[in-house]
Amino acid sequence: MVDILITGKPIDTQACINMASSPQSGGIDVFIGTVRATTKGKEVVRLEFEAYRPMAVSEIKKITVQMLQRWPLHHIIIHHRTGILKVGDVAVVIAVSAAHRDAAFDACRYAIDTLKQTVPIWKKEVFLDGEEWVAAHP
Amino acid sequence: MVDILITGKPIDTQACINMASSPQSGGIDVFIGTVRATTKGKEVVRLEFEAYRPMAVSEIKKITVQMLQRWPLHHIIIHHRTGILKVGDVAVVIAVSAAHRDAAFDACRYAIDTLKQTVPIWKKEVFLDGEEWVAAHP
Amino acid sequence: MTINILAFGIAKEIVGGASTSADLPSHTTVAQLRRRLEEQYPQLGKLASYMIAVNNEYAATDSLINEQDEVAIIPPVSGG
Amino acid sequence: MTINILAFGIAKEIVGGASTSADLPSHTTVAQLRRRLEEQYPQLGKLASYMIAVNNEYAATDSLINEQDEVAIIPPVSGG
Repeated sequence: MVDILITGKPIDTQACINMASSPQSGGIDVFIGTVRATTKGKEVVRLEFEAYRPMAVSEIKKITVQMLQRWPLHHIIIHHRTGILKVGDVAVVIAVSAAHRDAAFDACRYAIDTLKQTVPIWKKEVFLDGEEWVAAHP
Repeated sequence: MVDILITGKPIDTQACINMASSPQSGGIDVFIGTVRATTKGKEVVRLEFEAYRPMAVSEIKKITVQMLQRWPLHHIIIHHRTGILKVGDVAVVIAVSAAHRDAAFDACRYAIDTLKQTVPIWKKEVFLDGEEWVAAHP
Repeated sequence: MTINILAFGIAKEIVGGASTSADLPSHTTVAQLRRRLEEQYPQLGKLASYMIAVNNEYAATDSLINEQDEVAIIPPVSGG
Repeated sequence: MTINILAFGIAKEIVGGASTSADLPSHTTVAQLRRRLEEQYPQLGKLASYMIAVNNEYAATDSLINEQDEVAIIPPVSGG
């Protein structure tokens, strides 16, 4: 099963894990991306995530197709949050199950690495003294 | 924080994730080992895990010390179940948090790989037509 | 033809809204659209990079843009 | 001296219980204990491998065993 969600509501990590579980799976690797309190030494007040939703879903789908071609996986669950997030909030959950753990680890890491490169989602860091769209400028 | 538990009760995955979370962490990698329905083509009825508990805790502690020496980690949570488990039950949860995801992924994988090599915990697979201590014989 | 162009992230701030429009000759390429946008919004040229998406796909610079296409400015992504 | 030896996993089945005991001369090494155990329980020698733990640590074959030590037979582990 592949389940992709871009949502303005809090992500339910346990639900993602449950969806990734199956009687055939021996290992599930889960990556949880959370909002860090500081970035480059500056205190983060909040983050704002914006997505080009249909294209983001389409690009995540491409990642899952590549994953299924490359590794013998059972389930792939990718949920990404949008809107205003506070420190500690969950921004993304990727859960990948497979019969054996190596495939789950490798595929999960590939998913988050690729998501950060190709999926049209943007993050604005809001500090006490200003704000900045991450990676926008050289 | 390092939290190590060998328990006869079901593992609470979400509690492990919550313990691994911190405002300084940007990434948590979680490995969940579950009981597979089949192994080498044979149907598994149940698994039985046995631990040499004080030594198992001590060997897991060594793994966490090595992890903290090798990677800049925040929290390491390692919970392992003992007793009788059914297909789909969670046998082990390893949750590792760090400021950046590479350290969390590498350290989590190191933890499960090393745990399987050094920690005195044993698994008996019970099939419809017999049973077998895993890895016991050549 | 008049093309409506969606803008996201910092591009939304640069064009001053969730979309902008451009009057373009037919058979315009993505490269020509980029030049037109950078003339109109010089801040776009100062980004680390940006892509043009056509119908929810990253578009090559020599792709042609048609009037019914959904066109979007994609500044450097930073999800996850 | 009489040493109590804990057994786990398949070793528990081989020795027929959660522990067994061995009468050994003082200054016995782990290697000598292994030989003694394999004489008494030939099935131990047929395992893929096994280790002896002394006081919750894997012990080298030339380690000496003392009367108060906690000694255990560790067949191939398979947790996780």
